[in-house]
Amino acid sequence: MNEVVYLYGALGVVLIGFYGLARAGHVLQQLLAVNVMGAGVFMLLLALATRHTPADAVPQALVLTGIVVAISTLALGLALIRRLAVEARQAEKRSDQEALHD
Amino acid sequence: MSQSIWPWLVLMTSALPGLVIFFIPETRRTLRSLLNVGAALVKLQLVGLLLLGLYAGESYHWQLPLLPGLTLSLKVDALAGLFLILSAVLWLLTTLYAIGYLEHSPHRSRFFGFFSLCVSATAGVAMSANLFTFVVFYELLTLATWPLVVHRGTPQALAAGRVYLRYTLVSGSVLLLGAVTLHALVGTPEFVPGGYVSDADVAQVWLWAVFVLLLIGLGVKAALVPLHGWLPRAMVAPAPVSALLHAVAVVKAGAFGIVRVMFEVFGIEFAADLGMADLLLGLAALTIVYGSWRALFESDLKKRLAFSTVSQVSYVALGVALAGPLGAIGGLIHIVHQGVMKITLFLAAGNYAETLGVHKVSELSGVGRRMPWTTAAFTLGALGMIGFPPLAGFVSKWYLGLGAWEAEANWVLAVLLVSGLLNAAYFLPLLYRAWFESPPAQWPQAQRLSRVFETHALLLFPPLVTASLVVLLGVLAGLNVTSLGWVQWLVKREFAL
Amino acid sequence: MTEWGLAALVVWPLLWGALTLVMPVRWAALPGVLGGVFFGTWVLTWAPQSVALGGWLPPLGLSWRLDGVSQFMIALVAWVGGLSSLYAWWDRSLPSAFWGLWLGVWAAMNALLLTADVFHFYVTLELLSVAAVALVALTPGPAATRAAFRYLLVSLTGSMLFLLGVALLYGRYGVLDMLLLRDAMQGDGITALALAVMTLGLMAKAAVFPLHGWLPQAHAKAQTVVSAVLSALVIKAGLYGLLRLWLDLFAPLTSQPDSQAGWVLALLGTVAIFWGGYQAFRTPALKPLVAWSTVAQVGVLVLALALMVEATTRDSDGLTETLWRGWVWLVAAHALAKAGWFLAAGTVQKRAGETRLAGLGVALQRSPLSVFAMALAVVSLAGLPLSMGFLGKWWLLSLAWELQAWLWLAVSLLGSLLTLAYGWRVLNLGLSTGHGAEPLTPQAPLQTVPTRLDAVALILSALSVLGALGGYWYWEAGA
Amino acid sequence: MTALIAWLGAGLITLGLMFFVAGTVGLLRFSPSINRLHALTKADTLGLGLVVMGLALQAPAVAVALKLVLIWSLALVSAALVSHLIGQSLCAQRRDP
Amino acid sequence: MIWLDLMLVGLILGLAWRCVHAIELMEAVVVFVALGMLVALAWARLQAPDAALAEAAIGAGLAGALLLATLRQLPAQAVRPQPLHWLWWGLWGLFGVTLLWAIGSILSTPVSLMPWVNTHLPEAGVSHPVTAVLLNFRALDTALELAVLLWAWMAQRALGESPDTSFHPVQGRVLATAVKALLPLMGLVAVYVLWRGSSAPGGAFQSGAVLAAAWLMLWLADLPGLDPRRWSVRLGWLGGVMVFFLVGLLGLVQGIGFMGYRPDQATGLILLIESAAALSIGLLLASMVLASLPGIKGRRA
Repeated sequence: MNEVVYLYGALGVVLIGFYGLARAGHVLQQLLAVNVMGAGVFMLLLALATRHTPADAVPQALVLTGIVVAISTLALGLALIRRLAVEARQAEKRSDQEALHD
Repeated sequence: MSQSIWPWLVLMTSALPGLVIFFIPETRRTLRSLLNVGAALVKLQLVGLLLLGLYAGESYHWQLPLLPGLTLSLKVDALAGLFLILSAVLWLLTTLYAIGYLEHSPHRSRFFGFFSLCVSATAGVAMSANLFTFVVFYELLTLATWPLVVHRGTPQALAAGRVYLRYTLVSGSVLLLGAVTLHALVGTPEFVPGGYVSDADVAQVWLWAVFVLLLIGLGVKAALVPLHGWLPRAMVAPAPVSALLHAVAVVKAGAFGIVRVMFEVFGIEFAADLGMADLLLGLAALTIVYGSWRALFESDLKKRLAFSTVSQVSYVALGVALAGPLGAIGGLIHIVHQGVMKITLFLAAGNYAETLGVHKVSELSGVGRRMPWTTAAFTLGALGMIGFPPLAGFVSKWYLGLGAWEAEANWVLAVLLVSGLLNAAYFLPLLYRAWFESPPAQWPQAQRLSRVFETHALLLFPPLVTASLVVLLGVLAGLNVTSLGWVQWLVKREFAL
Repeated sequence: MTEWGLAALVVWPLLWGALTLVMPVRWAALPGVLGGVFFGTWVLTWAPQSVALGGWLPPLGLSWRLDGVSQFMIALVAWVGGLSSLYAWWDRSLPSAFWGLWLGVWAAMNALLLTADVFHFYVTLELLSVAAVALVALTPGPAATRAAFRYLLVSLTGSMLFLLGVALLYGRYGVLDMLLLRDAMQGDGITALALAVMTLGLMAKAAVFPLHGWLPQAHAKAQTVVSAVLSALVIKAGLYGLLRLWLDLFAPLTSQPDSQAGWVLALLGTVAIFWGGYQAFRTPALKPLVAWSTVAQVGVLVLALALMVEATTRDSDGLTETLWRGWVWLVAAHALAKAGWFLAAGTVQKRAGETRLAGLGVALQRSPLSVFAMALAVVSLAGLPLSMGFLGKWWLLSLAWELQAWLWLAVSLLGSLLTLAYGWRVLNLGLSTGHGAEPLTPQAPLQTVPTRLDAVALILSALSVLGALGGYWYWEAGA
Repeated sequence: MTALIAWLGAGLITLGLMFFVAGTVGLLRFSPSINRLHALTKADTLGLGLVVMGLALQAPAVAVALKLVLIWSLALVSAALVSHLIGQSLCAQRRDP
Repeated sequence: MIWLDLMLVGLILGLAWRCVHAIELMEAVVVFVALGMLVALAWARLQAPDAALAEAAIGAGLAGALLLATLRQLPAQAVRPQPLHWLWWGLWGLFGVTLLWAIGSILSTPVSLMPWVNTHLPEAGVSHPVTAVLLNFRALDTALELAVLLWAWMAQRALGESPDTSFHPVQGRVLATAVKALLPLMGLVAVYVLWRGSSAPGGAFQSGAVLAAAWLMLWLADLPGLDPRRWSVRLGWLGGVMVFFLVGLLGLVQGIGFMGYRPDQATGLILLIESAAALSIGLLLASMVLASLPGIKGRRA
């Protein structure tokens, strides 16, 4: 019976993530929203696993794989965000210098 | 099916040199010219041999399957031979002419490369043994001629090229659609005299749809009214290109396609039964009159010639659409005769422009005195167009008239008559002006291109040769070896006489 | 023996790609690329087969399935990838980090094309995304970084939607193997929902309209060779996935006689053709033009897919030989032509030090090989004879004819004309001599770029044309 | 006896949780960061200790109880460490400008 | 217990909502990390201790470190939410309703692969079913997932980030002493978690996370640790993928098939793979975090 709670909860998390993705006002928040969505999908898989007793090991293994994949993509996304910030700073510096030279 | 390498060789004798020429540095003029002329001579020899073989009953067939049920198929038959020999002869002459014409202009390697590819595509169109192959080479022809049309790279040239592409590519798509439709209906077998759709169990409406699609696709290149708009605009191209476009390659590919479709896809009797021939006849008659009418009012020499082409090429379609052996002879023979005459006119016009800077009709006054040889050639071409006996044009018109008589289409006779009169009306004043009016004090842009001749030797001889052909093809029409004999033999097979 | 070969398809590029972290990069890249081409070619000689990995048969284990589609796609990756690698090898402006990432893309593509397991498909998609996004980000500058981030975001969202579909399928059927899933497939709501979300996810990755927004930037800003492999190959991963979903995995659902879902795909493809073509016609710079062309061409491929789906609803043979062969042929034509076009475009841009089309005139005229390459690419993309694209278009038109789908027939013809229209913009400039009679003068001195780069582009484009001669072998003898 | 131990355990856990609540409230309400640390460590040390004690009473075996105690001691060490680090960095921040 | 679950799910939903609705980035990040912890708790409730451990350590812990490190480098700027078109809301609602409606039927069909797993578990070399699936039945998934991690690191390097060895956070001797004391314990835990994975929840991922934490601690305490110029470290990055695939090829040599083990060698081989994988995961994750730091304006020694 418990899994029903998690099943619908998982869908809720997916939907919130999806909504957040569209709404997010910052790249970092977009990335977080995708990961929220991912958490929802993982929860769905795990909730489905509990229909079997003992819990189905296959979805659990899939989720473990998924977690590592998710952290990898998160790391890449964050690296891109950091570079965006660095490049924005450089551009600012350049335009400052140009302003000085003018 | 035994594979014959000859059709393939005919293609390659111009395609291969063309590809090589692309990579020849701009400054190596001699090498490029040698290669070009050499290739043209080899091709001429080859085609001549093939014609002899054909006459002796040989058949030349080369196939490459591309998809299941779809084969790239090349075959030299009598009709192909007619077009092949025309293109081979005129290619040689225009190449020589172009070498002289483009002496100092940039991008010559590119020009001659595409020039050769264009001839290969024409040869491919001639030898196509099924509709699919025809479509392939027909489109290739478009692609190979576009860079020639825009060769000068000026805004006008580019604009003309855009119009040219718009017309030809759209028509190419329509042709493709027609071919695919026919393929879906009856497959794509080889062309066969008498056609292959008549025994197929297909609703007439589909056949009509296919016919209209094919006619639109072919009509653009054949410059049938109202699909002719690109032709006068393409006049910005260099003279040898115009000559090739008008006399051999593009418009003839369209006209030739109409012949193939009428004779060997639908079969002329079947097409006549369904009324397709009548449609074509009407369009052709309209084009003939309209083209001549427009030519009357053009003040630019090359444009006047262009509208003349619009008119004259439709004689081919007219002859075919008459659906009788005599008309067919007239139409087919006009493929050759119009080519020879029109190229003479264009080359002569090119000479005027190149030597004297004369472009307008009004500037022609007294040009006959300054350039008598060129003007003589021009005169022969023009008289041929009007249909003076015993020049080549007369032979065509004679047979067309007989064909119309035979088909009891008296109004076609009237059309021919009107067109002849219009022809005279727009050519004779030119001739009068050239020979009998006094030359101006100064030509618009005179150049001394040769110490001996009135213009550069390479510019002078090709039109003289073609002009003499205009005479010979008319005078010697009774001999079996000329175009008339060949076409008679050909038509006998189509009509199973 | 072939199992060794199959393993090598994935392991070989992956290991050499990993080794670029510890070895001199090119020493690792060279064997990686050569081996990749070798195995990717060899694959054509193997018999179609299934391999249960680790000896565990599905549903417990993972399996690889080599069939005609995957065979030819793997070979396509090998050849386009190999030639692009040659370009990369000679391209001095390319950072060395390219090689490891590119070998990762290659391995991921091969694994994706082999797998017969929906979850494993997801993993390979992610590996592909990570490596491909990083490839885009190899270009310095905020524009490229932003494009890369957007690509990552769309790609991740696509993966998540795909994974959601996988979860739904597992919840419904308790298996992950594609063949078993297909056999168990029922036409209920949850299955349709799984199809919908997985399709959405893959459409995002394949830049199918209206989820194409990320592509023009990502492909235009990337390094030349990266643009080429992304447009030619990586996009195809998503499209291949769509083929598998619609014509294989969910075939029992999609081939229902009353199924109308295919028309949605057809509609999206149609809009993509026109919108992409229109944008390509309007955009002021060269590489974005080529990138928008990809959007349009993806539309063609999706339209073809839709017609194939429609064909399966009409007769019960399912994904027949002629169907998939025609589609893969179209894919190959596009991949070769697009790789050639991108490489040529990038080379010309390098030479000019300029991206706007208007400033490229001189560079174009000094790069005859590249212009020729672009011309051939346009010929093939537009389906002019005699090219691979032409045969592909012939097939597509015949298919549309058989289905009596007149609208789509007209669409694909108009799409070709649109392709010619934007292709003409570039070629016209290559033939132009400027305003009036004077030749164009370059704004800035041209950069020296080795001609062999143009040559590689030309080889690829030429293959997309000359490949037509192999049509019969592909369709008949190869069967 | 068991009932008594169970009640005792529950009581200890409840008490511990109350410390957690108090700590959390402190974390939210106290204003300079160093004071927040103070609240946090109370919760971590005392709250966790009580909870662990309560759980240990209910543990099925001595080994399990020992493990719980081990966890608690590790948490103690880490809490002390982290508090120290945060405090250090706060001091540094105050010095820097 | 249903109340506990309801409360947990409610909290998770609330935090997820908070995360995507946060006005400040800091808030979003903190809420996301908290969400990770709660999700881990939920998974423990869903009888998935492996996933819970991994999520707590990797999904919340290391992701939190990466997020905070990134956040420090971003200029302070307000989040400006995108206005959403009503059409979008319609599609979203449709998607949601369909999803919620369709999911109901799934519960009535309790299908799973557990019977197959149980049948073949004795041949798998490990007795913990999750580990059996990960390292044996679906070994290629795991191998490629290690590749994803490796390539993400490669991507980060391609973006120009690498652990900056010249950057030393000076944290004083308390930390150094404590780390020296704790390090053996962490090593022990890592090994224990790894070894335990063959029969109970645990395994390479969790062990790798512990190792990553240990390496980060070493660096924080300014003790000699990770130097990416060292060959051993570079090889360590690839070790997991390499060993995994080499063992996979061994299966081919032995005729079992790619990625297969002889049943009698399975235990040993899996342990070998897991050790290499744990080492790689630890090194990669630690490198990723360290490489993300240098942009921070910190104190340099």
